[in-house]
Amino acid sequence: MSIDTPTRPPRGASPTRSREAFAAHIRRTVLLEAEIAGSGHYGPSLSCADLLAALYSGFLRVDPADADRLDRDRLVLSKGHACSALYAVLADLGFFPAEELRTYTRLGTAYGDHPDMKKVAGIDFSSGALGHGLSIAVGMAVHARLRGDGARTVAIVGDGELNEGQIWEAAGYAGANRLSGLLAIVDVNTVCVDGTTREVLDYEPIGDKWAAFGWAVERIDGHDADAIDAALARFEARHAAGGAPTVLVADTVAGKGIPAIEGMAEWHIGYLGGSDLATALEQLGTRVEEPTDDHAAPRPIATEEGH
Amino acid sequence: MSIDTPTRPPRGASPTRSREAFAAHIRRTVLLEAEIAGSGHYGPSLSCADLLAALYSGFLRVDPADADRLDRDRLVLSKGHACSALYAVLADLGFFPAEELRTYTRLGTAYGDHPDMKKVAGIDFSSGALGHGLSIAVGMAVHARLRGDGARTVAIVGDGELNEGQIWEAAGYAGANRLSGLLAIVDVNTVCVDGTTREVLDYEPIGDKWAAFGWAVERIDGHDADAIDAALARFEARHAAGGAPTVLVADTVAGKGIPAIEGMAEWHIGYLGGSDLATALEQLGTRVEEPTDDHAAPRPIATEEGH
Amino acid sequence: MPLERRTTVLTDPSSYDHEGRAGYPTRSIGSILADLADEDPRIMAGSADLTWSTFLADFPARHPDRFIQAGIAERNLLGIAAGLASCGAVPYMSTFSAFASMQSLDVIRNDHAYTNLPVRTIGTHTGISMGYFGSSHHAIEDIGALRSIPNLTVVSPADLVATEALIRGTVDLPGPVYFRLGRGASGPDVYETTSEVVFGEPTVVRRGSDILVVASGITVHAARDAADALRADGRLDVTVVDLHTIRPFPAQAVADLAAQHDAVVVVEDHVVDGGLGTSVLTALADLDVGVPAYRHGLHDFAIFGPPTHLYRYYGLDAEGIATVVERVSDRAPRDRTIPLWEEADRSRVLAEQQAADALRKPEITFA
Amino acid sequence: MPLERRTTVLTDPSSYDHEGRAGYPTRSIGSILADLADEDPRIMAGSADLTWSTFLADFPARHPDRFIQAGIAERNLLGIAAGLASCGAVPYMSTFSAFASMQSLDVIRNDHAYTNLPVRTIGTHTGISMGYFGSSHHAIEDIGALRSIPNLTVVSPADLVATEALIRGTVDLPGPVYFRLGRGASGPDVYETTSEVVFGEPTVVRRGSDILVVASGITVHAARDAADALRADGRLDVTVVDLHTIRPFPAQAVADLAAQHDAVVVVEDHVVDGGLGTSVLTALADLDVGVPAYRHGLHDFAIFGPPTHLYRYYGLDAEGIATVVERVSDRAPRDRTIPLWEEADRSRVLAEQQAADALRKPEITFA
Ligand SMILES: Cc1ncc(C[n+]2csc(CCOP(=O)(O)OP(=O)(O)O)c2C)c(N)n1
Ligand SMILES: Cc1ncc(C[n+]2csc(CCOP(=O)(O)OP(=O)(O)O)c2C)c(N)n1
Ligand SMILES: [Mg+2]
Ligand SMILES: [Mg+2]
Repeated sequence: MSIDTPTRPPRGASPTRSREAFAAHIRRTVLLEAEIAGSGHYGPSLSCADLLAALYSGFLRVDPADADRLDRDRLVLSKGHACSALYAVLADLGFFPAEELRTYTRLGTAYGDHPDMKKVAGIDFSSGALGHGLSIAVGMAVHARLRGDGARTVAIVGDGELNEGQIWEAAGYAGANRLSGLLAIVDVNTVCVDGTTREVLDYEPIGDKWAAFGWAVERIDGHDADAIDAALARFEARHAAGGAPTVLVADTVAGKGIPAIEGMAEWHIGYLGGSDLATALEQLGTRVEEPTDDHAAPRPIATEEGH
Repeated sequence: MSIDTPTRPPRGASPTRSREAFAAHIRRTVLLEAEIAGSGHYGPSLSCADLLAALYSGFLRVDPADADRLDRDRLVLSKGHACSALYAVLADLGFFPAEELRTYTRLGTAYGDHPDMKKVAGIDFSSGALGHGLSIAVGMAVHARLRGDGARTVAIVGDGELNEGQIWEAAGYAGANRLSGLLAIVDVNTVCVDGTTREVLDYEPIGDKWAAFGWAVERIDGHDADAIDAALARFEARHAAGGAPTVLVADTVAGKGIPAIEGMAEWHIGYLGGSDLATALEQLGTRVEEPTDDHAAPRPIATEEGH
Repeated sequence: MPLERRTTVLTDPSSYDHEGRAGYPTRSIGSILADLADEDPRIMAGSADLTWSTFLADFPARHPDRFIQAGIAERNLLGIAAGLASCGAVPYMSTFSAFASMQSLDVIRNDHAYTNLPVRTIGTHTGISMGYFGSSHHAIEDIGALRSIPNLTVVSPADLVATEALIRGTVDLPGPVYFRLGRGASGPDVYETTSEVVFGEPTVVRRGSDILVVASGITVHAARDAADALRADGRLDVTVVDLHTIRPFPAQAVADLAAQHDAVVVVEDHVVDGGLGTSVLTALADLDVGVPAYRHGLHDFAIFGPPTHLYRYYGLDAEGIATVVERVSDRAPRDRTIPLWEEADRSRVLAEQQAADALRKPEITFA
Repeated sequence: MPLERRTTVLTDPSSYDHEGRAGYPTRSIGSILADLADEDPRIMAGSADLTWSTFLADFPARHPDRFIQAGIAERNLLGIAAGLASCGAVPYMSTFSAFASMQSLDVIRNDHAYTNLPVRTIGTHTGISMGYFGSSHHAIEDIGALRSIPNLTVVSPADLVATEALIRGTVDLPGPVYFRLGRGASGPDVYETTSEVVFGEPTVVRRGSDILVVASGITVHAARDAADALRADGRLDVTVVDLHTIRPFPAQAVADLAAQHDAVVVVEDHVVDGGLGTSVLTALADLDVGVPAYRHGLHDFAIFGPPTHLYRYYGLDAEGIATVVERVSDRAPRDRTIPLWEEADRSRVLAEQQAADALRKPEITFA
């Protein structure tokens, strides 16, 4: 296939902060976006914050200055309702000015409660209806393999989302076609909307399902930065060798970082107002550091006054 | 749930012939139906003939004289394109006069190339679009469990059909809800339409997939009457104990019984005319016995003159 | 599925969680169906991980063994329903309309409609009522998707009273029914008693003589308010009819009503191609009624915003509807492909709202 | 996917297998697309285990690495297409229309249309052309299902020449296109050169003055033959227009044509609610053209039978269309909800055919 292949981004774009501060910043931004909207997908956005922090701390080769370049790595947030966390990441990397998030969910905004690739730079595909994203990612991974530029494709899916049959259609295709450049990450926060995933529809053992569909499976702690990085490195090695696609079955906690709501399906959507927001920001704030120096323009971190 | 539960059929209805003759009769009828239509789904109908013969030789508790009774066992032929084999079975059991099959596929017929529950007695659900049948069967099995009359539900799916995600939605539900009264049979004839299932989309190891979705898995020879009967008996025992749903992963041969077409995806649909039909009928005929005596009204077997 | 939801240690009165603390309506589709199930052993219900969001939660609380929790698998939910119905059950399966209609259309078509089984699909949060959840959650093509399927009944209740009336009015239909519901319990009321809504017959909500406004579901209350405003100001005398039964379409009744007016305006929370207005136009054409009919609805995927803002933006609130009705009366353009709610109207609403938004919560900075 | 298929040891000349011995057309959608792919590196193709049945097999033979074999997983096929298109590819994905449209409607809607990506979905074997395969394979609601989706282009070529013209005419559209194809290579020809079919513009196939017959796809050749028969007998002078571009609907062109005739008859291999005629009626209403328009199509799920028998049964062959056009001209009933192809017509065809069938193959007995 004759496709122009520009030289690829030498390294992944990086956040303006240390890893820990980056994750805390994502969480803080999620809370502030919810404050704008008067409502937020706290549980699902906070459970995947550390996964997003890992992916966008140099692993994904993306270029905020040239967001649409063909040979970039791609992320499909199939559980699109967690996009407030992804917006935080993309803003920090410089895909768009963070202040645009003031319009989050407001009339005419580009930043809805599900991500839109036509409106927001850095969003690789629009999502919102669960179950679609892995198929999209398969298409991207097939294209990357055709181009031969080594670009990787990541899809983040929810554990409840695994109930959708289309996930297994895509998993079956990727397994049978040995799409080594495809990485699926299952955010196993053990809840969906109606309750815990165990109560609603128990899909454990999750790893066995993926293995039976021909994937290389790793089960990791989805909040442990080192564990995530190590798993990403092993995926990279597997991709270089060519072989099965990889899935990270990541154990996480819904609402991670806000003790009052952790692990609760009730906080799929909700609102932390006034004093509750203040408490939550404080709990995060204790862990927020100043921006690291390895970026030209360190930007101020949101302060807590006023909440 | 307060549902009238009549006394259940004391035993399954039986064919008019010995088991071997029954299977041969099914195959013969498939060929004759194709002769009426000028076209037939030979491969997929012949691969499941022995499975159908086993199910309808006393295992399934159905009543041709009262086809719609609530407490009957049910069969969903999810791979509905094999219905010419099922019509042969139902006619032999007395659900409708065999001579009605002369209208197969002709204008205004009840007997199309996919089965229609509203038109044909003994068809428990209409099918034709692949991937739907297991969900239907789950609904029937849930209802049977609610009624508590012990009725069993069987779904026959194709090996290529496993590509459809809805199969795994249904499998996930049945596994998580431990629908012990549900039996899935996968007709692993190793072909679909475009080629072998391995070429098109390799879904082996099939058993591992079902096991990972919470099913009790048995892999059997789908042409070995004793093996099928033994597996059905073990399913029955499992159902009595309560537990996981059962899947029989049945290794079969497409077009089984007609050497010229065995194992060929090319014979998903085709037509055996004139001398080829005669040869095929002869090959089956060598194995066709006279009806057994344990039925009141033995019916003549189709003769070969004229083909 | 446990009905008890945990409550959180929260201190601020403005905080709420998904359903627990936000409060849950005492009367809802779940309690309507649970009441029905008390009387009728055929009734079952189910959802695809949206039991709370679609206001069904009272059902599993009261009839746990007659409830199907399918997880996030809409096609399987509706397939299971078909299997249940083939055994004599009358299952009511609920999810958001976007997932009930478009994602599972062939299940409805093959397994409910072709088989003509009494499955009831409840699609909630129709049209643009999901607001800033965005296009994946907007169900603005569902009537179009469903309209061609033989045997399928489609009803669109304007409020909870109408929902109860239409559930009870269709419970014994032998074939499938699709309920197109707005946001569930949260819309303004239109009716006081269920006797006001009879399946199959359009309900005249306001009686006038100048212009006939046809609405359905979530737009009925706004159409009524528009009529009241136009009448109060002495501007126009408008009839409002609630076309809650969309299929089978009551063509003769609509044609008769239309013939008594100067023009028809169809208000729809749906794209105009394939929506309610399409049925109205074809009915008038088929029955040779020469009254001009205007379709006022969506023409493209919607933008994002809070639901009430979106309805205002698209002229689907009372003010917008009143404006469009007046324009029909004033201009009566012969080319009715041109929308009467214009780009300029939308820009005005957007500018006003953005100006208001700019003043909100100045303390929040994202950098 | 291997293009070579094994041939069987058969002796009778009437025997055929699925594709191998039945022969495969030299020109097909597969070769049209393979030619296009020779010129245009963006072109890809794929199928869901129906590569042969949808006449796509030349594509994988000539461009194996640009072909997606998805297995029997239509939703995934169309989802993959969206991912490919987001990377710059222009993928053409084929399966039967019943599975492309209804089973995957939300994939088309969310992942192709909302994102406005250049995915092309090819739905073959539309309407009742699958005959005795039965309702699961009849695609008689697909236009209705697709009609409301913003950004989506829908075209319906009448033959292979039109298919090539419309593929090439839409190849550079930035958004998604749905091709509604008949049985593939097997229909009678309508056109000689691709220049006769221009995307977006209806093609006048026969020019007359009395009645305008509107057709699309598989019904065009029959409408043309009906017009020729009516003219040859001196009965009526009929215009036949091929509305190959269904969306965006060429409303003004249709209105202009209609205005030159006494009546319009829309012939469609689709249920009338939501089909082509729905677009014609709304266009005439919106543009204030008072010419009466009749819809001649299906009103329910179809019965089973060989395709040609079915078209005759439903009055969708040349003879049936001619009959309906004459009835319009003679009776011109003002209530156009009453079908002009009547129960009595269908019973007559059925009785004739069943009488003929009774004489077939007397040697076969099933007992
Ligand atoms: C097809 C579809 N069905 C239902 C929904 C509504 N919905 C949004 S999030 C959600 C729960 C998701 O659970 P899970 O996949 O575990 O993700 P989490 O929120 O836990 O991250 C549901 C049912 C949807 N967005 N799409
Ligand atoms: C949803 C759907 N997609 C495609 C088809 C067309 N089709 C009919 S049979 C078949 C192949 C089935 O293969 P398999 O499941 O292995 O069954 P077999 O014919 O081998 O018994 C296909 C693709 C269909 N009927 N339904
Ligand atoms: Mg979860
Ligand atoms: Mg097979």
